[in-house]
Amino acid sequence: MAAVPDAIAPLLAVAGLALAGALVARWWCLGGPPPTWPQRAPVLGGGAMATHAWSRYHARYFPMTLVFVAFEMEMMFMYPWAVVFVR
Amino acid sequence: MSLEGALVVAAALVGLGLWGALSQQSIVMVLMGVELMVNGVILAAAALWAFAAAGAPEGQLLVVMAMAVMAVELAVGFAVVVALYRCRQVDMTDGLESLRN
Amino acid sequence: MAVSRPRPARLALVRRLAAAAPVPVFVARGLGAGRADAELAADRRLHLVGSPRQATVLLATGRFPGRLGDALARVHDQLPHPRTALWWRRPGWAEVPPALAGAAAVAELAALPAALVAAHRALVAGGPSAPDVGPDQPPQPFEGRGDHGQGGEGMMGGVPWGRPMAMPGEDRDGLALDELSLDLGPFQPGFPPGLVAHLRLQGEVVVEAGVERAGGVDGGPAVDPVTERLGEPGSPGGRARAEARAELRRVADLCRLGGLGPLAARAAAVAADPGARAVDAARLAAAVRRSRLPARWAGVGRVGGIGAGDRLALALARAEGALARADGGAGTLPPAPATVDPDELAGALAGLDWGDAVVTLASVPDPSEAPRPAAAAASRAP
Amino acid sequence: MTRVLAVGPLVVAGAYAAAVARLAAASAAAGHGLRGLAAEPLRRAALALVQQRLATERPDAASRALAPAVVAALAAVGLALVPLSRGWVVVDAGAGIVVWGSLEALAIAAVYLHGWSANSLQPLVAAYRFTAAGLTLLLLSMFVLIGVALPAQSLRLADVVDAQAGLWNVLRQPLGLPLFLVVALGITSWPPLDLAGGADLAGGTAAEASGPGRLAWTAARAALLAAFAAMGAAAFLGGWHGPWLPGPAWMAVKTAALLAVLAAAGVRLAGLRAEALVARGWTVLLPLAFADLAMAGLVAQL
Amino acid sequence: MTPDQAPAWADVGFWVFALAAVATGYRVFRTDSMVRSAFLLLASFLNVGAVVLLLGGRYLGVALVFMMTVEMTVMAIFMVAFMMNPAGLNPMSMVHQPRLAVVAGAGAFGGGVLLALLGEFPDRPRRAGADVIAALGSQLLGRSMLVFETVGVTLLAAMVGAVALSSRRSRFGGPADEGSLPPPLEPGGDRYPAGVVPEPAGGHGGHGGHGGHQ
Repeated sequence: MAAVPDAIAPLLAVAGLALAGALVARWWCLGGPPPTWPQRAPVLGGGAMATHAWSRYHARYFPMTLVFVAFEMEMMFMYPWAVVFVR
Repeated sequence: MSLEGALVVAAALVGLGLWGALSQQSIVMVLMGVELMVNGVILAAAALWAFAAAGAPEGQLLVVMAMAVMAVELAVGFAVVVALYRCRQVDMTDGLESLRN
Repeated sequence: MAVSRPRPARLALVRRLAAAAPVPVFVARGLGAGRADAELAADRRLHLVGSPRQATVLLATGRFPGRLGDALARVHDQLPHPRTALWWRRPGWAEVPPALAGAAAVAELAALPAALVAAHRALVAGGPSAPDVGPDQPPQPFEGRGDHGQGGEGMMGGVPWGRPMAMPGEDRDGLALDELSLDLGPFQPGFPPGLVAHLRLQGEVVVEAGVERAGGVDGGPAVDPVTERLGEPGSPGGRARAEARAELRRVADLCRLGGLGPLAARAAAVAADPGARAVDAARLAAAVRRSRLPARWAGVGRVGGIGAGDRLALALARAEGALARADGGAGTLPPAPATVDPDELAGALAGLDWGDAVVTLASVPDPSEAPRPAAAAASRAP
Repeated sequence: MTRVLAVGPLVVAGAYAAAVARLAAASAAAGHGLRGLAAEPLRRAALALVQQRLATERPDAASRALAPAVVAALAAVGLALVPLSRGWVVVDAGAGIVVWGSLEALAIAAVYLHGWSANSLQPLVAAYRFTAAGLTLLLLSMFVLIGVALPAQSLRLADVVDAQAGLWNVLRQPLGLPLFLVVALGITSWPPLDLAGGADLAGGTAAEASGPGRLAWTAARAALLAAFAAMGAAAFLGGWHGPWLPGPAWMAVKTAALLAVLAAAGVRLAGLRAEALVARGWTVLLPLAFADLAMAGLVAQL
Repeated sequence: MTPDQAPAWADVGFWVFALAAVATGYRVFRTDSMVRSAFLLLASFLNVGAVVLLLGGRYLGVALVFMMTVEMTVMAIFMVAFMMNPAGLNPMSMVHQPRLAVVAGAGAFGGGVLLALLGEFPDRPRRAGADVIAALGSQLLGRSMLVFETVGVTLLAAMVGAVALSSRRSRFGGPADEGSLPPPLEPGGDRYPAGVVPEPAGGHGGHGGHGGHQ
């Protein structure tokens, strides 16, 4: 057995090649002429926006995300625990 | 791939994180700097576990602990940010001065 | 303003396949045609899309006076090339919105699918793509201005890349985050003809809303060519059928908005079928109930006493009753829900999140949809 | 290395299968026939390739390009993780189940980035909706997949499949598969849980996407859905185990069956709003997932 | 075989990922968009995760990727909510004490390098072939149970604290923000500057909402 676990090379290769392949495919599909200003207006069913959409966005679930992060960290301990649980 | 190499990279990450944490004005960006520092610590711990601790499980535990520290830091840090913003509309470290009054 | 032509496809095969694809149609609903376009969902050759970015053909139905013309121009330019516009119009209409200046016109609903497919095929084969209507300028001039030449000033000021940034506003949550203000519609999928919502949003939640019927309530005579043709003037059976049809179109619209495209297609097929029976509507109603869409919308958009889920169920029940009557049976026809005053509607929107607000706006009965006797409509036509 | 290259065709086949399943289910539910459906995804893809690629006034172009590519790469990794036959797996990761979890997490990040990058309201709203639901479902998926690791005493997917030689996990842990399918629909934003693509948002994060960009986004999510179906088949339906047929054939059959179930749900059921999904996720689904894990633990110790 | 005898591709991979981790870590503080900043930090973590995988941490590396992806997504959501100009539409440098920060950062780096090069570390490489995941699991359920439980309690406390601090109601039951809403931007003036003029419900004609196409 090699010092680097067997699966690491294919894992990194699959991820890297797929990402690179997808980006190259995008570059290969040119997709026509560059859009003009009226083509670039944001879609609102014929409506228009006063401002940029990028803003301090009120997600309204801030406490949920924090509980989630703490909960998830607890779960990270469960994975190795699951392996030895039955033994 | 060597212990020294990994430790130098880890030091670079810690240095970058410290630079960011000290220079950034916004509380959230300071948190980012701290996270980058912990990133370096994790790399160093993993390297020590792999090269100098004979793969002792305590080394792995140390890395997991560093991740847990980050999770707690993030949860509490952001909760404080929300609370501060809610009462003072402050998101800058400089703005905290006024809280002393 | 450059007239952009699509890059010639490298392979003839790609074009042949593309021509055979279901035609992605974005519908801009004007005044005078109601929701008649919803029936197009029944046609397999067409694909009614939710965003103009997806479409090759812009289908404009009815008249577009005043602001509706501006909105139509905006949507028209948002289609990617190759694109074209098709106008479902009455021969008598004189006023032509700029976006439809070069558009082919079709007078009959039944002729629309074939016309849409033909327009799509011609485009994909390399036919001319419609040029922009609007000038090729940013919303506000910005180039070379401001701190970094991006049009901005300081942290939040100026018009970076042609638009100002959103500014904070207070919120029920106590966090003063940024508030976005916008006009939604009149061509948002599912909206009744001419409805524009002015919204101020905090995140996804509507802080304050206004509702406008651009072009007035229906802006003139109801000239739904289809309803007219179907309803033999004066005959009660014809009127009942027209009523059922209007309800089924609304059902198709709401199913599409609820993410149930296939059920929308079924509703559209029943609506378009001149020989539809009450049992068809009953089967459709059962399928809609099984999808749990009315239950999901039970508490949504309570205006005038009933919510969106009830309105969907009511529309199905009315369609069934009306079809039973049209066949000479004794169907029970529940009363139509009362139309809602724009101010009351606007008040009901405040505090809803985006999804609920859109469902509310799409489901409240619009004055323009109320079917009226064909004879009366004909007498008022210009 | 040849195995690594085999992932490419797997991704394409997966995306195609998911697309056909969706079209067939929609066609059946609409009362149309199934004629000509095999070429339908190709026609739609061809049309997208002839269309112009649009951008908004000031998008985050790099993120916009990256998001579909990341989802495609995740689909590739997902399909590479799943054993297709005895001893035939591209990435035989010792912590395969954790890799799967991080793949789901990265998918959430990619969808968020996709919605953010357009600088347009409807994609932005969709991105935030999706993230709330996605995070909730991620927690579910951790519980459910730890459940399948218990009887195998391993996080390696090949071991998980091996442990089902006698009894499939779908019988040992009956709650696991339905919960996992909910996760699959939610994370890939597939109807009825297409929170990143709501009809009320004109297509959600893809509202501003046209032509090749929209094609890439849809195809990548379809491939990811196929990866989820393959994972569901391996983790709960015994993977390549089965009589008469060779292993890969069983995997294909089971994956296709799960894709059909997912597609049928998409055309016959109305979705939940993000808020309702998050609320039910924490109050109903999470306790169910916990029950699933507890039951898995009990059964594994017998 | 020891990590020192890792194959050549692993050596190359190590340095590629390590340099990418440092480069993306640097870019975190050199970009205007907060979302990009958060996802660059994620990229740094992903690269470190790949390095940890190459070092043999087959669970640690993946767990790092998993945890950090979620944390950085949450980070992005918070940064967008609480930072002015979150997309960096107006490029802005929001730094203070830059000199001190550079000196401290360089000092930390220098100290680390010295430690790495001059420090005496035992040469006890990880044994190849050991089941590192099971080892960690036994450790968690066995000797380090106390640590495990402490972390569990800390995380629980963090959850409770986070909810208490970030949700609207204070622990006294009343709205925590009573009377603390921001003042108008100008004294006695309109609360809604630049483009956020509220529309009266209903009666709103012309181009009210949008920024005026010219």
